[in-house]
Amino acid sequence: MVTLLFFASLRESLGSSREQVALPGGNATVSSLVEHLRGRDARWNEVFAPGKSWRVAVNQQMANLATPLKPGDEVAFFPPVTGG
Amino acid sequence: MVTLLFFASLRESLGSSREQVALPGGNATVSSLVEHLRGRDARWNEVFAPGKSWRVAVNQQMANLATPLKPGDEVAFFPPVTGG
Amino acid sequence: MATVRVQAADFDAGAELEALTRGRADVGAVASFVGLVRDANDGQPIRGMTLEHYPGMTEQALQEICAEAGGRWKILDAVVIHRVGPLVPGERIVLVGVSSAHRGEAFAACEFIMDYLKTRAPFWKREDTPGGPRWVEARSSDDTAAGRWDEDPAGAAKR
Amino acid sequence: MATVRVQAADFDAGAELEALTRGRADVGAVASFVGLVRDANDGQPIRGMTLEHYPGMTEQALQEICAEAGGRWKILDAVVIHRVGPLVPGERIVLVGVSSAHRGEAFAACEFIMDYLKTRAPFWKREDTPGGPRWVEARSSDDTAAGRWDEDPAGAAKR
Repeated sequence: MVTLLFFASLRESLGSSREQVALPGGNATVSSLVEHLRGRDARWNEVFAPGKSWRVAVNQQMANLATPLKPGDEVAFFPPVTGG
Repeated sequence: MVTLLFFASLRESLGSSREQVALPGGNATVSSLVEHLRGRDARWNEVFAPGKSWRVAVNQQMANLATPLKPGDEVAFFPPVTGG
Repeated sequence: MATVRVQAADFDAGAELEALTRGRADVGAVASFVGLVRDANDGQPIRGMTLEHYPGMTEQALQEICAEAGGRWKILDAVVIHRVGPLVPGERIVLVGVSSAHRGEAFAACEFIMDYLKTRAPFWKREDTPGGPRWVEARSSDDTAAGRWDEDPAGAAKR
Repeated sequence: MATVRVQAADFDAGAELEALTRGRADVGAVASFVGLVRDANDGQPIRGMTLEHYPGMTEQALQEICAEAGGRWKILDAVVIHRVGPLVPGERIVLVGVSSAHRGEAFAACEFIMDYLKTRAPFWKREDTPGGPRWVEARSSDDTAAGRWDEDPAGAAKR
């Protein structure tokens, strides 16, 4: 299992701020997790469609599609940041 | 007459902070005033010798050797500034 | 090294900047930046905004940004305070303060921290406009501002 | 437009920066700089210093420098406070604060005002060292810092 976090517009679009999911089988990466999430329904498919602007952090460090995942990881998805 | 002001190391070197002097004859400029002052004695000659680093302001605006002078002007001499 | 805080409450910029120099006499320069909520953005009146963040990662990202600044310039101390939650126009959002012996380093490091904060620290603004709330979109100008530090790691062209 | 003061007394940097934004909500950015007396300079311990100035011309020069900054960048307000007389290590010497809608302008204008102040405002420092008092010599690095704004009038290479 990994913990998923969603922030800002992604949280609102997906109607979820936090959930636990099982990792997809094989050598899980952010990419395989995102493909798994896109399969849930049209909304999830749309939010993570190619070309959509989102960012991902694994265990609170900026990550990318190739970042490997292991059980217990905290995986956060969010839009480009706008603080300051 | 013009008012001369001297600041910082120039004030100390010359032993003067403020004095009134008559303008040298002709079309007075900062240059002709400085030549006049250099004639006073060895100390004045040295302080204003060519190559010495000093600045001049006329009526509180930065000026240069060619700046014309007229009676009533305030002419200030000082080293390069070091505030801030 | 740096002081980093994420909080709902306002801060006292003067007191925070004084803390950078208290009890030491090796500081010659303190550069600082305060960001505030404006009453208009992109031509829309703004009634207020709400700042969301990613607790834990935010503080860590801000510490890393300050450490990166410390690796690039000789700085003595730094403070970053960023507010979250609802804010109205005129309120302070963020303070960045940097102390160093000389002004060039303090200015460069302070602007660097702000530029990196704008693109790397997980904060998101939702503005309240007459047409309803809207999430602020990231600006490409912020990426450009942050990117210039990469082209010019030592800040050489800038100094 | 700018607030310019030359005074023997210390100043409250926080209060001065707040004055730049009080009662208005169009300010998105306040960049500021505080210069302080260090306890060493050029390898010499410094016990204190005395700042001399040219009353009248100083205030005028500072106003002109702020006006020049206002001609180069869209700034909303500026404050410059510079102390004179005897100061000891750790004491504040100068405050420059600039407000604007966006951070780039505020940072650039604040650093520009400091660079120009360092080369154009009639202040002189005399340091008290163990070997006696000495007038601080102007640094060529300050001319270089001020000069870069001439090569790059719009601050284009810098932004």
